[in-house]
Amino acid sequence: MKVSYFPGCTLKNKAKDLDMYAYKSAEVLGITLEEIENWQCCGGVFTTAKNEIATKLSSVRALKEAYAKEQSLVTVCSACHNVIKQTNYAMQNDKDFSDTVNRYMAEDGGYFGETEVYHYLEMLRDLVGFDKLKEKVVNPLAGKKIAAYYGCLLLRPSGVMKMDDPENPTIMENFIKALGAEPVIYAQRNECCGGYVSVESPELAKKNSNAVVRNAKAQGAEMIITACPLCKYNLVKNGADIPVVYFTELLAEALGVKEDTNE
Amino acid sequence: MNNQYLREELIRQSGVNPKKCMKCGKCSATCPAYDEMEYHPHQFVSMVESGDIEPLLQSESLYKCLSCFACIERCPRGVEPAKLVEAVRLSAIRKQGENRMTANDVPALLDEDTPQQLLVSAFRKYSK
Amino acid sequence: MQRVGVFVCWCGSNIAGTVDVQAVSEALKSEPGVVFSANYQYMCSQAGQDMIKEAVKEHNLTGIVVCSCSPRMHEATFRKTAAAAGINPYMVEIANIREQCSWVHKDIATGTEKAIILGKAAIAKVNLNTPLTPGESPVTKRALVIGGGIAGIQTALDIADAGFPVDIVETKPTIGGKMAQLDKTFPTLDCAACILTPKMVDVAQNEKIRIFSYSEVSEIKGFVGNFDVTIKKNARYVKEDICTGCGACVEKCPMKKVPNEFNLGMDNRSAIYIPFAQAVPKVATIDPNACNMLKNGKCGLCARVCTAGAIDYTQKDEYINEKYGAIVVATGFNPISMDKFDEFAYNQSKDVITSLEFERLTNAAGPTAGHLERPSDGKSPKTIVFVQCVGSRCDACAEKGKEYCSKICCMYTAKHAMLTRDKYPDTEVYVFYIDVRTPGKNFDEFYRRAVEEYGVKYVKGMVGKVTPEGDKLKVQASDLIANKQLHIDADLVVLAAAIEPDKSARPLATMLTASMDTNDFFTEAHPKLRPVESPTAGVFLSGACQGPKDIPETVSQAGAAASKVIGLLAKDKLTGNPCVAHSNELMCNGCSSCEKVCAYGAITYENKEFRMPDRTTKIRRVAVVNPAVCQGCGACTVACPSGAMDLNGFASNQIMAEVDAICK
Amino acid sequence: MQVNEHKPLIVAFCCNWCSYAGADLAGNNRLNYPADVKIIRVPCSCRVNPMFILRAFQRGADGVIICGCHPGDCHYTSGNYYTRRRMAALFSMLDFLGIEKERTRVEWVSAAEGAKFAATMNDFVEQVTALGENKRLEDLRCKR
Repeated sequence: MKVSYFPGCTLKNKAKDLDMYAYKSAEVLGITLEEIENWQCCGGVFTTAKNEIATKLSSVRALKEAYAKEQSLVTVCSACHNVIKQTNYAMQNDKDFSDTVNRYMAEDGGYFGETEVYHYLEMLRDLVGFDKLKEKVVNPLAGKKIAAYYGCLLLRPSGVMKMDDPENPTIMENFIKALGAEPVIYAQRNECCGGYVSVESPELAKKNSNAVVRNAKAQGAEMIITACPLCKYNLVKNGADIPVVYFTELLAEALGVKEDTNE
Repeated sequence: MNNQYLREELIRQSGVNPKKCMKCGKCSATCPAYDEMEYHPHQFVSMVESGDIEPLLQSESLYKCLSCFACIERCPRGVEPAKLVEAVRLSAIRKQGENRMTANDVPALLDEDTPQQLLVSAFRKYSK
Repeated sequence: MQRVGVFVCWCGSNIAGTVDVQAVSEALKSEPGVVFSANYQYMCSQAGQDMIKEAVKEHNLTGIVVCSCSPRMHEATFRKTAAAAGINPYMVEIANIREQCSWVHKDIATGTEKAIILGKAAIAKVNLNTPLTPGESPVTKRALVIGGGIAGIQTALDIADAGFPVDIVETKPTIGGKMAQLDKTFPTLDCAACILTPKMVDVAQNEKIRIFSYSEVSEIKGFVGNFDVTIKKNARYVKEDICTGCGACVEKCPMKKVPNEFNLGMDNRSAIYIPFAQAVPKVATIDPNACNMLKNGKCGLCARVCTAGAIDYTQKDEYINEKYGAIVVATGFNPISMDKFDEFAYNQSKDVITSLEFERLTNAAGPTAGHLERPSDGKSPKTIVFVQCVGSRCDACAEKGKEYCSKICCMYTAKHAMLTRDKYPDTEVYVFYIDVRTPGKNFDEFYRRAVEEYGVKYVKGMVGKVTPEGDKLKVQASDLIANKQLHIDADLVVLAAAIEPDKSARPLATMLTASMDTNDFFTEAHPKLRPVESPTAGVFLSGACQGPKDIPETVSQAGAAASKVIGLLAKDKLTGNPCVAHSNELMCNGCSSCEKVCAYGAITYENKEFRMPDRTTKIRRVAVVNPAVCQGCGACTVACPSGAMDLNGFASNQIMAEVDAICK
Repeated sequence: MQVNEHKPLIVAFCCNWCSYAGADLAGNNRLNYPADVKIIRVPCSCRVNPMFILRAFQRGADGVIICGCHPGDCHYTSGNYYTRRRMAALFSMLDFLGIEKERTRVEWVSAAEGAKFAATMNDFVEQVTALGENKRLEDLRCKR
């Protein structure tokens, strides 16, 4: 199966691991990620104001390209996923917004949110299936206690993201189980790490990140996985004393396609 | 500044109906940036509704909201306070020369691991 | 042709002031069918009514038109007059020339002109009136109460007290309902069991009452006075009439790891069980999903220890048919699921519990024998946080909660907080509230006592997040008065979960053709004046199935429902409203259009033999209206594509005649 | 009949439980509305057959209004919902035939809304008067 793929800015720079392992693992699972040509940065955060148009156009372009290829659009980074899915939702449901955007783009045919947007995790769950993933695992991570860190972007707003229950999510936990490890449930998993406010108030980010790590550890976690480069940055920078890794890295390890050499 | 006009503009642009608020305070209870804020999420809702917007425009609280959407998700009345905070922030930074963050500020923020996402997001939130 | 008499009332000057009554009665004299026309000062007075009676005799009248006040005022009066004069009461029509003419128009010319037109319309209608006789149907003098909680118990006892037999159908193995699970009751703090269990015993001992426990209603047919109900008695694998409730089987049963529903899963029961010591009927029940003997035929221990020989592994579900005159719905409520509110970590920590679970934790017959212990480690909690309005008062579009106020939570939380502080004074107790709602006798005093005498810390604000960490529950909340965010390390968090109608209510409403609101609460016939009757005749509402209620309210409603039932059962025959629909079977093509719009299920179909012109016979499906069930709205008459359906008293040709008379 | 001042003829169907009682209340409170309105009592607004309305227009009515209980308050639970749907279809068909939409109306008036009843009637009469005489569906044989 082929899907369109939107990597986003960070995955081509500071989070190359997240990107590389996503590619490799997808191949093993029979999915080819076709990178959107000339993709532009999603903007990092979705501006909720109804009259903010221009900053959302890059997402619309990516969505349109996937639509033209009749493919679903897959993202890995939580932020890209959040922005693109919210933009797509607005294109579907906010007529003023979609009309303005379509006029602005002034290309043939309007776009009204037809493309299906999947987060990589959703792709694993809904397109691959965790059962099938389990079959493909060659290095089961047995006995490892892993805490899934959702942060804020993956699940909320739940009415738009429609990924999982926003307060009691199971998708990453089931992912961890499929890899043979043991998920650790902890309440702070869907609380914010401090996000972009770390440029403004590093101490706020520190407080939040520490609360997340402390809670995960208290519930027995030996490792935290995340889908978001900013989450990883905040947790690590603020002194996480257990490993914080991208979920794709863990996936690649379990599927046996992780290379030991650091590129 | 005509408060009534600004109030309506904020409500229109955020899509939030502050009248739905039943003043339970769950938004402020769930806010992870609460202690950093001078005005808290529930105050944004009630102050916008009453047209008392000027103090909000001046407040540092605008730049402390994480846009984590916890208040939006957990509000029992579907009020969506974070969207209102965003609308007020945009009214503040959309004014000429009122960008909170400029490109000149960036080098000082960088460290070896700073993800691009951080800068992009901060720029989106703190400047036009 | 009718012989119509017209009687124009002056109503003192009320009508005569703006309408020339003399001119009206003169003008109407020449209308078709009119043989007599007169006017009088007060038609409704004895003299006025006598005048009508005399005219009927003298002129041999077959129809009467009274031009007077609204029919809502005196239609009944003049119908009685007609009956007294020996003509069918439904041969009377009223022209409303007071409320809808003289009182709203200013000058005599317009008023008179309009009054004449209204009079003509009434005459045109009465010319087409036919005598109607209200149907009668017998009343089965037995009532069915669905649900055996305090509402059902009270209703059944009151009905039985009046001498009518009552059956209670309860899905659980015992009656008692939610109240049996409670510890104390507000605001007097009586022990729930102490006031409920005697009533349960009364039910068991009352000769007029039969209890169908572990049973459900599977089919309801018929109508007011004549319901035909099928009750499904689920197999409990124990012969009810033989079991003595000694409990030997329960003790010996090797399968002891079944979550105990009565204690909300906080401890275990055996596969054969009696829900609690005071259960009524006190009979054991085998849980077929847990019993080894029923699952794979290996065990049979209970049968061996039962000296009475009551165990019967081959028992089958049994269906019982019974006729009832009235049905009372008392299906009650349940707390909503906390799955969608996991910001409070209900699914993450055993120490986050609902208020009903808290009741069991503090109940002497509960899993901890009444000692307040944390479910996780059995330690006694030192800091308890109560959260109000969890799932109540949510926005309508938020799918997870309920839009309404659950009404009972403020009071039971005050009770829990107060009792905790009373029994364990060194415990810190917080209550987070949005509003404290205490309208009820001695309710606010009770809440204030919790604050002032017992030192419960009431905080205006909500809890936003509960984080279980180590053996603590980190509670993050807002204090709106202090404008602060609070961080409390709690040992126990108690959620006042919203309540919702029992899941069995919706299918039951369909069977009863009783209406429900969007929240699945039963709707009452009138929210103020008929609060215990459902709009469906013969169906009554008792307790929380109609809306959130506390015990005193439930008991009063239960009594009110019972008195309505008694009033119905005391009659030997029911007189119907004759203004009901009827189908002309020659025109009916059996298309079912009418049945679909009937809100009462009054229309059925039967196959009937018709003679064809060529002398053959043909069987056709035709609609039949049950006049005892039809309420006479007329929806079917318009839905009928062939014009077979018509409505007595408001027939199509009558309304058409009125239209013609007005437009002439 | 005066030539220049056309008095419209309005037929109002009122349900027995809400709107007819609302009309009575308007009377009790002496709230004036034009005598052009003639009320026909029906058990429920859903009893109003489209035929009655066609008949009224055919016989020279200038406007027809149907009043029922508010949605959700129907004495018969759901009757007014049928009215709402049936009349929406009928009125647009009538509009197509040339009976302007302004000549037809469905209004919800409760038993407590005497003032609303009077206000509605005043408004409706004014609206129909403005349109002038209805000739479109009028059967010449029924000419007044």
